[in-house]
Amino acid sequence: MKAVVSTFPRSHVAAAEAGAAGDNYLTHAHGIRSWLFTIDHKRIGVMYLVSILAAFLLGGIFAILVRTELLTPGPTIVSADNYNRFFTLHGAIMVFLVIIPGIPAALGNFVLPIMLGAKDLAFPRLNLFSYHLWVLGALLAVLAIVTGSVDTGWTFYVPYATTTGMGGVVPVLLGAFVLGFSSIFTGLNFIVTIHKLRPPGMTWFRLPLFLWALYATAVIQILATPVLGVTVLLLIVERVLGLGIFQPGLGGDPVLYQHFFWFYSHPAVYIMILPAMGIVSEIVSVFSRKHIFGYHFIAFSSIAIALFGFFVWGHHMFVSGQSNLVTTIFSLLTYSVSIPSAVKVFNWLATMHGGSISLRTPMLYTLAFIFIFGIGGLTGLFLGALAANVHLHDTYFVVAHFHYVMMGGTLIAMIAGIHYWWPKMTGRMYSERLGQLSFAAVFLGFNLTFFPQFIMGSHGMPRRYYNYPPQFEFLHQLSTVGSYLMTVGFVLIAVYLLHSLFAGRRAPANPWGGATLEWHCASPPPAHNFDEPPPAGDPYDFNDLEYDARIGGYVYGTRPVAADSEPT
Amino acid sequence: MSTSRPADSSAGAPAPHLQHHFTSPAQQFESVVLGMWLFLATEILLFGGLFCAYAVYRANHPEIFEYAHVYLSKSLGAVNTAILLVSSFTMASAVWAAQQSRARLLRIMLALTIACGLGFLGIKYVEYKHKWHEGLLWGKLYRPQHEAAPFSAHHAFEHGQTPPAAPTSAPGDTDVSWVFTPGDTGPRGLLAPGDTTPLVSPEPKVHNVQLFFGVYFALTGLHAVHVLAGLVLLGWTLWRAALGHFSAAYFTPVAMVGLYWHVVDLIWIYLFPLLYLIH
Amino acid sequence: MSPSEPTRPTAAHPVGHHVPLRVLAATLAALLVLTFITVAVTWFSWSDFGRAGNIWIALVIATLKAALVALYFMHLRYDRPFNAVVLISALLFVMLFCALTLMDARAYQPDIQAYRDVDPAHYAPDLQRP
Amino acid sequence: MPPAASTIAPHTDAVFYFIYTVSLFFFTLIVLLMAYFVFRYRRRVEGERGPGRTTHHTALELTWTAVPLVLVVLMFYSGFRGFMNLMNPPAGALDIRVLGQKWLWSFTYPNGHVDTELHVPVDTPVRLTLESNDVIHSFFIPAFRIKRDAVPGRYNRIWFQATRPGEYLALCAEYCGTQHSDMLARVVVHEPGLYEKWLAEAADPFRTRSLAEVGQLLVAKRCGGCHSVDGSANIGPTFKGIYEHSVTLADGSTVVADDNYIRESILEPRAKIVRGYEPVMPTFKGQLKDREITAIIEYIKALSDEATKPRSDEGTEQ
Ligand code: HEA
Ligand code: HEA
Ligand code: HEC
Ligand code: CUA
Ligand SMILES: [Cu+2]
Repeated sequence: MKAVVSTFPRSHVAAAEAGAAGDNYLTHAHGIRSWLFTIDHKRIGVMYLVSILAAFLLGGIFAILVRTELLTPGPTIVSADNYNRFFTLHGAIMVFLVIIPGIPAALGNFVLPIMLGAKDLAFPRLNLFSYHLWVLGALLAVLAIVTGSVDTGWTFYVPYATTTGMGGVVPVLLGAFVLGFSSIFTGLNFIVTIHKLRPPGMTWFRLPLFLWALYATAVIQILATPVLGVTVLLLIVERVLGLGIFQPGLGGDPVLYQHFFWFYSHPAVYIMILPAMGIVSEIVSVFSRKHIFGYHFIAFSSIAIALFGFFVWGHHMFVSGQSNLVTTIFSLLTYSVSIPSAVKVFNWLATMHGGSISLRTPMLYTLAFIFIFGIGGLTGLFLGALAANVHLHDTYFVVAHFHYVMMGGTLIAMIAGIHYWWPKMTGRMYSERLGQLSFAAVFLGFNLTFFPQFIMGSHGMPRRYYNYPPQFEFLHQLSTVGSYLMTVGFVLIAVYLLHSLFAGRRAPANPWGGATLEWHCASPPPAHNFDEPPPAGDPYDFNDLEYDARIGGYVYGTRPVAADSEPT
Repeated sequence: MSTSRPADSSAGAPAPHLQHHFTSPAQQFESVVLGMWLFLATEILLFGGLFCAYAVYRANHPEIFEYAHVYLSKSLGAVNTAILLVSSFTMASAVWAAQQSRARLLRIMLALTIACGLGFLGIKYVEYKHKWHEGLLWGKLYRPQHEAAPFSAHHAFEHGQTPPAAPTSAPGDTDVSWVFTPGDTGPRGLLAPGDTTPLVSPEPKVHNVQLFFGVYFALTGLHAVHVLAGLVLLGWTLWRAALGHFSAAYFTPVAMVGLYWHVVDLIWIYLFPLLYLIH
Repeated sequence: MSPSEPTRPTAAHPVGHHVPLRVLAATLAALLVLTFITVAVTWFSWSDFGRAGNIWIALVIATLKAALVALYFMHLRYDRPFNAVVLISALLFVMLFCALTLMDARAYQPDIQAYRDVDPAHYAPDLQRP
Repeated sequence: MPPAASTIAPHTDAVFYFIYTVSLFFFTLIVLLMAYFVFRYRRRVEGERGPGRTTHHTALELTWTAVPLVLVVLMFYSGFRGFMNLMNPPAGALDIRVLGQKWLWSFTYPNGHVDTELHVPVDTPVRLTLESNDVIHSFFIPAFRIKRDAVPGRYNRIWFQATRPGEYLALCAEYCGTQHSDMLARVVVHEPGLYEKWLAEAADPFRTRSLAEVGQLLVAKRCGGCHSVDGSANIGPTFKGIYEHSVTLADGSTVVADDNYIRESILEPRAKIVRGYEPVMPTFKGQLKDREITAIIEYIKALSDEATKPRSDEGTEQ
């Protein structure tokens, strides 16, 4: 990448600093209606964040119930039917309400236009609408819990889902449909914004990598989510009217349903992980104070993951009666995704090489991401190998795999992102010490929860089991204890973040020394972000940034760029 | 030419419909068009799922489709196709009229489009009603009346039989033996050792005809819902046109509703031969 | 198709492309003719190209018609090429989905057929009814 | 990995450990590098800069694209080899049909005998043909490293060859409802010669036992998951004391539980639903022979007799 010396005018920064004390997007308007019907992307992002964290709490409660039930084989606290309800709701809430919208809709909404130098997303009203759809989807999920709940697993396999007596199936499916459209509209908005609202000077290769990741994510959202829409519609019609396309009793084909489901749900896992990788790319570079290594490789690997992700859905169906030919093709293609993922991991490491690494909370979570996603991704390789998959499919090995990538990957990256942009969003600094403490609890608790599950799974402990052979009791208990430790960590995060809102130190415009455009406007940003589009430079060029101890943040210095510090 | 707005908004003054985060009307319009195309892409993928179900059943059970499609009326389908094509034309003309600030023509064209849409749904209603009476419905509700006569007797005559005899299908005749040693098929476990005669159903008859109607109703039903949504949008556009909102300076809603309507037409262009014209 | 002269965006007409009525009418005529042909070929037996042949011919004609609608009615011909990329990638992904699923469903069909052959009425609800 | 007891298992384990080794290598490499960089390049003063300046290195980047590529192709191939083996049974394998239904496995042997335990001879290829009566189940024997779904409306197949006599566990690995986790089956691998003996005996239990005794065996195997014999209610009503007693049905009417009613309950469970219970009982039509049904009725009758005159040995076993 060609080095671009930042041409950022000092006056602009000064204006941004001044803005901190004055009007910002939080104080711009008052009253509950000014939030619920706002079309400001920042407020919508904040509302998403609050709602998604609430959903995370709900999903987490179900997880804790699941884990507690598994303390002993046989009944512990609830009946088998309730256990089945709990893991279904846990999975469905975590996937559809938390992890898919998590980073794009909450953090992406907040920072995308600012990073781009735009005033808002292309369609602010559509953005609000997709938030309202999210709320409607969440309400439908709650309705499902009220009307008898669901016990199908988050995969809704036919014919179980068309025959189970539980009354919550249709509401939950409607919820998934609505949430799908919420996700589609977010993606659509992002693509149009990145295409059409880039200010002059913001070329494609000056886009921060987080935006490349969001762009790739949006492509998947557009191309895969509609298939989920039609799948759940068909499933509703199957259940209510007996359509007969999927139900064997009516001449249909249940394996066809699985194709439908996974054509969306596999690409969906890359909807989850790509934005997380984007966040990691930002944080690794900023907290190493070093230009990201291999910008182009990282940018294109996002696109590659998004595209390859469409070719592998059948790896969830290796033992389901999928034909040998197609099974083989899918196994081979599955591995194609791991190459761009590997590229990213190595590039992050190379970025750290020769940097100046600061272990602030966001960076700690980012390092944890690389550690945990490494394990999660590498265990994906076991699952992709046909013979191994036959043994490991639908065991706790899979459960551990996807928690390592979804919870340890995406969610940890989201927590990193929350900490990274928290000063920008709220204008406050949180307690660094408590941040590091809770990190320790989450990281240790996480590994204690899910690592034993790899062992159990490889020894043949199937998933979705209420009752289990006694030989697994010890490992299950370890896992449960780990989940309690992790809960302590999350509660601690919630406590100190909330505390910082009231008592935190005021945040400078640029506490970490980031060079992307959001650090150029005040913390919190003014209502319209920028009066005029800021000139865009290399988003990873930190040469001009100097630490100013008086404000506890970074400012653009006057130090001339030394000739020897020019990037190659 | 009775527009309430000046047809010409000079480039310098801020255009009345320009939102604050866009820099020019062209940028705004192009964004909206791109957004619409992305949305249309999702619509195509939404139907894509159903086309996949269609392809799977048609490929594996061509006999069901050949047997059952005669119960659809080819002529009604053809008329409906023509109606939709004409409506697409009137819609495109409506966009042109708006671009030319020809308000009266715009209203006429929108009204014609709506009329066509209603006509389409009317004919669909006739077809659905016939199926309902004959019990030719999907999966659970498939209860064919014995008298169920093919809608187009013409077709049956052509083939010289009523109803067409079902050809015994050879499903799964794809040969992948070059990759795999084919496993033997059938429930051999219950047969006496050495007995490899495949068990064949006694009378060759077309089974699972309800699958065709399941696919038919899913596809045309989802399409009809889209027509309905299009009509609501068209009504809204016509109303705004009557209020004189559109002119050469601002016609985005007309153009966007137009794009949507064309996609509805485009999908029908595939549905018609795939469902009605099997032969 | 007669060469069309779409007007480019100007100051007076800042946005969009104006496709003249003449072009639109010609497009309609072509579409109707193509529809007539698709229906007409089903009247004659010489136009029967077998199961696979017929469906491909139907698809080709339909695609031709769809292209006309997209290019002229939907202005794609004059529009930014990226919009065409969007449309085409949507179609490609539908094809991807159909192709792999179809390939699979074809290959495992014998397992379903074998099952049905044992007891044809079991999973054929139309045979179970009186 | 659990103890390996089939010819496939060593292959599967080899694939597993191959990927394990590669993964461990890369994981250790990544973590060590990460730890080293964090230590070596840690920031001592806020605002300080590190020594590194490189922003890319194409040759290096291509290397770490290509090396994993080669490795993953090897992984694919090793997995593929094992799978092809698993999907293509050798000629002359012993054929056993496996039926999954909520929440019970049943196995049909070549001579027509139906059992809820899988018995196989050691060192003999066995081909399983899987089917299901209701929802999708998945037949999983961890010790043999095999798993295959039983999908309603079609057949699926898998085969194995057991290498060590002994007892193993088969599980249901595809979620199928309330008792998914209890849908287990005993797998017995017999020493050479003993399998035939077992089969002959199991196929004709009537030769050595009384009717009620056979009934007791059958109830324990087939009905015990839902019906108790000690008077406690389960998923279905208890069998104790119902014989010739009147039963209230869901529609409020009553019937007497005589031979015909019990027979009908077994063959057409949906015909009459007992009040207070869900209509979840599967039909046993085609799975129980007439004589077996008679045996079950005989046993239920015996249970009722016990209920009236006190006896010391209650009929619960296992
Ligand atoms: C965020 C979500 C996420 C992500 C990113 C992934 C990533 C991957 N997943 Fe995972 N997966 C899930 C979520 C995810 N998965 C979920 C939710 C399920 C279960 C659903 C259910 O049934 O309920 C699942 C299930 C699942 C299965 C099916 C298991 C089964 O049920 O039988 C398979 C099989 O192939 C698989 C494979 C992979 C692979 C190969 C990757 C790859 O993309 C991983 C690539 C990453 C790396 C390879 C690591 C980084 C690279 C290095 C450290 C360098 C060294 C690399 C090499 C030498 C190659 N996954
Ligand atoms: C993103 C997705 C996600 C996340 C984050 C989690 C998180 C957790 N999951 Fe879950 N899980 C799934 C997705 C996820 N899971 C899916 C898809 C399934 C499959 C379901 C199926 O089979 O159908 C599954 C299944 C599953 C199982 C298997 C059940 C079975 O097969 O029988 C288990 C068992 O241990 C489990 C445990 C946990 C635990 C202990 C956590 C813990 O990490 C949770 C800890 C979180 C909390 C305790 C909440 C605390 C929150 C707050 C205090 C507020 C937060 C505020 C701030 C941070 C500011 N999960
Ligand atoms: C999946 C669980 C399940 C299994 C397995 C099962 N049943 Fe049942 N059975 C039920 C339920 C639930 C009812 C009550 C509802 C009904 O009448 O169908 C019932 C009812 C009955 C009745 C009527 C009882 C009464 O009190 O009137 C009889 C007799 C019976 N079952 C016999 C059997 C026999 C014999 C078997 C085994 C060969 C068996 N059942 C296996 C669930 C089961
Ligand atoms: Cu049967 Cu799970
Ligand atoms: Cu996947």
